[in-house]
Amino acid sequence: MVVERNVEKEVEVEYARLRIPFGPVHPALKEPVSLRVSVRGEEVIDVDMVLGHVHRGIEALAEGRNLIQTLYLIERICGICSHSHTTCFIQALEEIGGIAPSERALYLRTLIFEMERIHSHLLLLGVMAYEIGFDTLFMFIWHVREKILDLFEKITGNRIHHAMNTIGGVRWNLTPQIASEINSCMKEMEKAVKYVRDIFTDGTVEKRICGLGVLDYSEALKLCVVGPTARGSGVDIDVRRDHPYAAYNDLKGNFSVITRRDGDVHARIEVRVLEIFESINIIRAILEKLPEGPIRPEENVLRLMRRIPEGEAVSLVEAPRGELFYFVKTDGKGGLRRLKVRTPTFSNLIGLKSMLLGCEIADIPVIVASIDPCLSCTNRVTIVDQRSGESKVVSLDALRRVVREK
Amino acid sequence: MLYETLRSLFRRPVTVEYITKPGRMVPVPERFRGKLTYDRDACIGCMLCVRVCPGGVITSAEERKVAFNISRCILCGQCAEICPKGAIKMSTQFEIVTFDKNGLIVK
Amino acid sequence: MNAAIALIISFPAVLLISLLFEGIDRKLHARMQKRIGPPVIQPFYDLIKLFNKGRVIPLTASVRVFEIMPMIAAAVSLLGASILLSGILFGLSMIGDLIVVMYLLAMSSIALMVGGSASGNPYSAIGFSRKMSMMIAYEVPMFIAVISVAFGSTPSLAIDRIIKFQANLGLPLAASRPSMSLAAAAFLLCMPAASSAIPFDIPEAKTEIIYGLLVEYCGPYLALAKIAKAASNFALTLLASIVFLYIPSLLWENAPLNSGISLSLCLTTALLIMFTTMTVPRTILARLKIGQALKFYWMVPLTLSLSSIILSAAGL
Amino acid sequence: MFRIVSRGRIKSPWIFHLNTGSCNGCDIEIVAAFTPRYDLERFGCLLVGSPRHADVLLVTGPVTRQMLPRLIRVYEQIPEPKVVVAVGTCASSGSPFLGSEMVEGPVDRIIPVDTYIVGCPPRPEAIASGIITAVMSKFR
Ligand code: SF4
Ligand code: SF4
Ligand code: SF4
Ligand code: SF4
Ligand code: SF4
Ligand code: SF4
Ligand code: SF4
Ligand code: SF4
Repeated sequence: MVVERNVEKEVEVEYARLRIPFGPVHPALKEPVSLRVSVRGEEVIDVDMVLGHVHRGIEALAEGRNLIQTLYLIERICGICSHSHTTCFIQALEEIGGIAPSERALYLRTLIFEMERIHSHLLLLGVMAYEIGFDTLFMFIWHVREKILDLFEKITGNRIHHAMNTIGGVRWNLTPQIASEINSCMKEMEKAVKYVRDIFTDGTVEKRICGLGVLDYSEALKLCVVGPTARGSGVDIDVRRDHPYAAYNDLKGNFSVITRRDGDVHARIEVRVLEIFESINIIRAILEKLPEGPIRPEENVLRLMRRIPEGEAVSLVEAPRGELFYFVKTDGKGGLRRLKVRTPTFSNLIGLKSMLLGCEIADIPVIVASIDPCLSCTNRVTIVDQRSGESKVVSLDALRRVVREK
Repeated sequence: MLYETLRSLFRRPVTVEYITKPGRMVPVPERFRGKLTYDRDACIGCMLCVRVCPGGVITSAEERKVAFNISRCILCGQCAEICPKGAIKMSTQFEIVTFDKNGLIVK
Repeated sequence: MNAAIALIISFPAVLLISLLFEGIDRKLHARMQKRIGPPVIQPFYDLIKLFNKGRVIPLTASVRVFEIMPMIAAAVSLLGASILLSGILFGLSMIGDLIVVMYLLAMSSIALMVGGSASGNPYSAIGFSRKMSMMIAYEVPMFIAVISVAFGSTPSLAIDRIIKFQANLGLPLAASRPSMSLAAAAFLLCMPAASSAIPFDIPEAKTEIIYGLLVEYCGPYLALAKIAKAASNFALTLLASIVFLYIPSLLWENAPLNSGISLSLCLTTALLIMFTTMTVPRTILARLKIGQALKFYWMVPLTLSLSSIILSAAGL
Repeated sequence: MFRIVSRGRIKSPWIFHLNTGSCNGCDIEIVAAFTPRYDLERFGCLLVGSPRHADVLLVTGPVTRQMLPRLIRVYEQIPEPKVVVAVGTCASSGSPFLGSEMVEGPVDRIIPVDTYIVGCPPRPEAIASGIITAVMSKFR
């Protein structure tokens, strides 16, 4: 690890066995994770993982703020699937408060959701291309992705944090003009993604990703991985189909769940590429079926917030990386008593070790990227003391002493 | 890939020459949530915005008005939405670059 | 013309041209990715900046080796390139200078390897072992290809003889006979690896081992390493262009040896060679794994160069 | 002579990006700033993987307790002269994570920051102009 000045401790050359710290600051990963990889020659023989580098204590922070503030706070759990987080949270609130959003609002939520899936999958494909040293493909894919970001900006006013959801509905409406723009963008997108698919199945690229990081079906079931990582191993789960939320009940006929049996990096990539096509189908169906009506309740959010009684609810959505779970407990005074988030990457990271064992150094970043580890949401539960290696969970009380103005 | 790349060699690059050519930028849509503007005269001091702001940006100031510390603003637009008088607006200015954070306090 | 003076004159010229080449390479690369890319003189800016940056020497490094090796690398590869350039400019030549140039270029890589591994960084260690295997894989076919040239056409490894031979023949060497075409093909196939650009940038792979050997170098040392690399890339392309593809020979019979026109033609060819053997592969291909790369080099270029040497020994 | 040096510095800011607990939004936008549409490389910027090669440190995130020592170490490893740019609201002021026990930031509490780019996340264009202004003012 470059950044480490006390590398001496980390590098023990014993029997031609070299420990390389991989991260937390490593160019292949945009986020801090720290894997300690032991290698013999080019082969990986052991992997150790240390999380917690971006722990910001959001769950505890949320418990000291009111619901609206929390809404924007949890959006910032993650910059890739921000909409998944807010949707999941808002769904729980709406369940507790008995507030039913209008049909149109649900459809718009779903629209952003699927656009977010496209953007997130494209992002991963680009990162993947970058990991295997294919800069041009990375540039190409990220350029395609800009089109989706433009649409986000047009609809919601920001490229990343859409701030789309509000209690009982959504904040931004869709004008016919934007709808037609989405339509034409989807056409281009389909063409571009087909092209990307072709490249991922040709010569040098395939060589780098086939048969790597295999996670077979039984292992995947055992480790409870979720999302495309699970579907790449043949586990047929998808919250959108199994527990429909938002408008997915109506849209059931418009998409299918993609699974692949191989369980290698290539299968996971393929699942994601094909899911983009499914998302495009869903978006088209949404634009066709979009009902008229209000997008949010008349009352302002503060009043709505106060109407939410004490109660608790759980909520599930299918974020781009898999199942996202929220447990929300309100205090009836517009605040939160407890918030618990379980994010997909957390589930998927567990599968990482069995994927990595036996691969080459060159494959580490590729395999790590293939589960799409965005760790902003994952570094949550424990704080690991690097030096002593022990992990401790910070007491709730300590975290409750939240001083707003620091 | 070869064909595509060679072709782009002779095409105009897609780069938007922001900074190097004045006035060029990726178009900013009208809903864009940029640096907010505050109309001090319209404000009635109801403090609704203070209560919804997730970033602790807004503090009450003298004469029942409010002050904004933009360096804390996460540009969510919630304050503009809640304000009964429309005193807060999100402008389309996206480039908030500064050497001095105190310069970003809007009253 | 005195050899030493000729070399000294061509030193700055080599530096200038090789940096320009690198700039052009980066520009073309960017344009192929639909970007504008950095200005062509960007490498100069980089160097100026790097030479004026502070230096940090890692605690784990053996300081002497770490400091001296980049200088040796830069000097040696600049020297190699200047021998070639002054060969064209002044008709300067010595016995077997083709081998000398090749040797110098290999030296410069080795110097960087040694210096990098002296940093004590684990990534550099991996870079070292990777670079080692890569070098064996591409240097062997390259040397064989060059030797096959000596076997076949003129019984010499002197650059001016080879040029004269091509000029008299009226054909570039690569087109003169089958054995030479094979040698040229082998040589050109080895170029991407020698320039260690994608798909063969395995020893430096940014996303895997963070530039490997160069990871601990900073400021002036990095600048020297960059010069070494730019100069050796330039030398290789120039070598390929004058030994295998001496274009002026096509245009005139008994083409003039050391005129400005033939020099500029050679440089243009070198640029084209760089574009096809370095820029294009690095734009359209993904990085290979070390095993795949080695397999490729042991299979294709080695076979090509070996068959070329057999053919040329048979007089074809 | 001095002018040439400063011109070289201005024209070739190599960037090291450090995530100190951000939400990914800014990190993605930084990477996006290097893609064809914004193409930071036309200013000579390169995203380098080792702080030793860098001139500009882009910090995102509110500096979590875990990343605090690393931030300092990375900062110390960048050879002089260097520029620090705080990208995003949470790097500039810590908001909206201020108040958490785990957050030590904002960045300017720990290392000197030359330029703040506010926005959540800022557009890639804003990031570009932030880097350029920082470099222009510091290396002039
Ligand atoms: S734990 Fe410390 S030494 Fe190990 S990889 Fe992480 S930063 Fe480096
Ligand atoms: S932390 Fe909670 S969700 Fe995760 S495995 Fe344990 S009990 Fe299950
Ligand atoms: S899995 Fe977590 S970090 Fe990744 S995009 Fe979703 S919320 Fe963000
Ligand atoms: S661990 Fe999760 S909940 Fe805690 S701060 Fe990080 S993202 Fe937020
Ligand atoms: S200690 Fe527990 S409650 Fe607090 S942030 Fe961590 S996981 Fe959440
Ligand atoms: S836009 Fe959001 S963060 Fe900014 S002042 Fe308004 S409510 Fe606060
Ligand atoms: S909500 Fe509007 S009127 Fe009320 S205090 Fe804020 S700015 Fe003034
Ligand atoms: S400024 Fe906003 S978008 Fe950027 S890292 Fe912080 S929370 Fe995320």
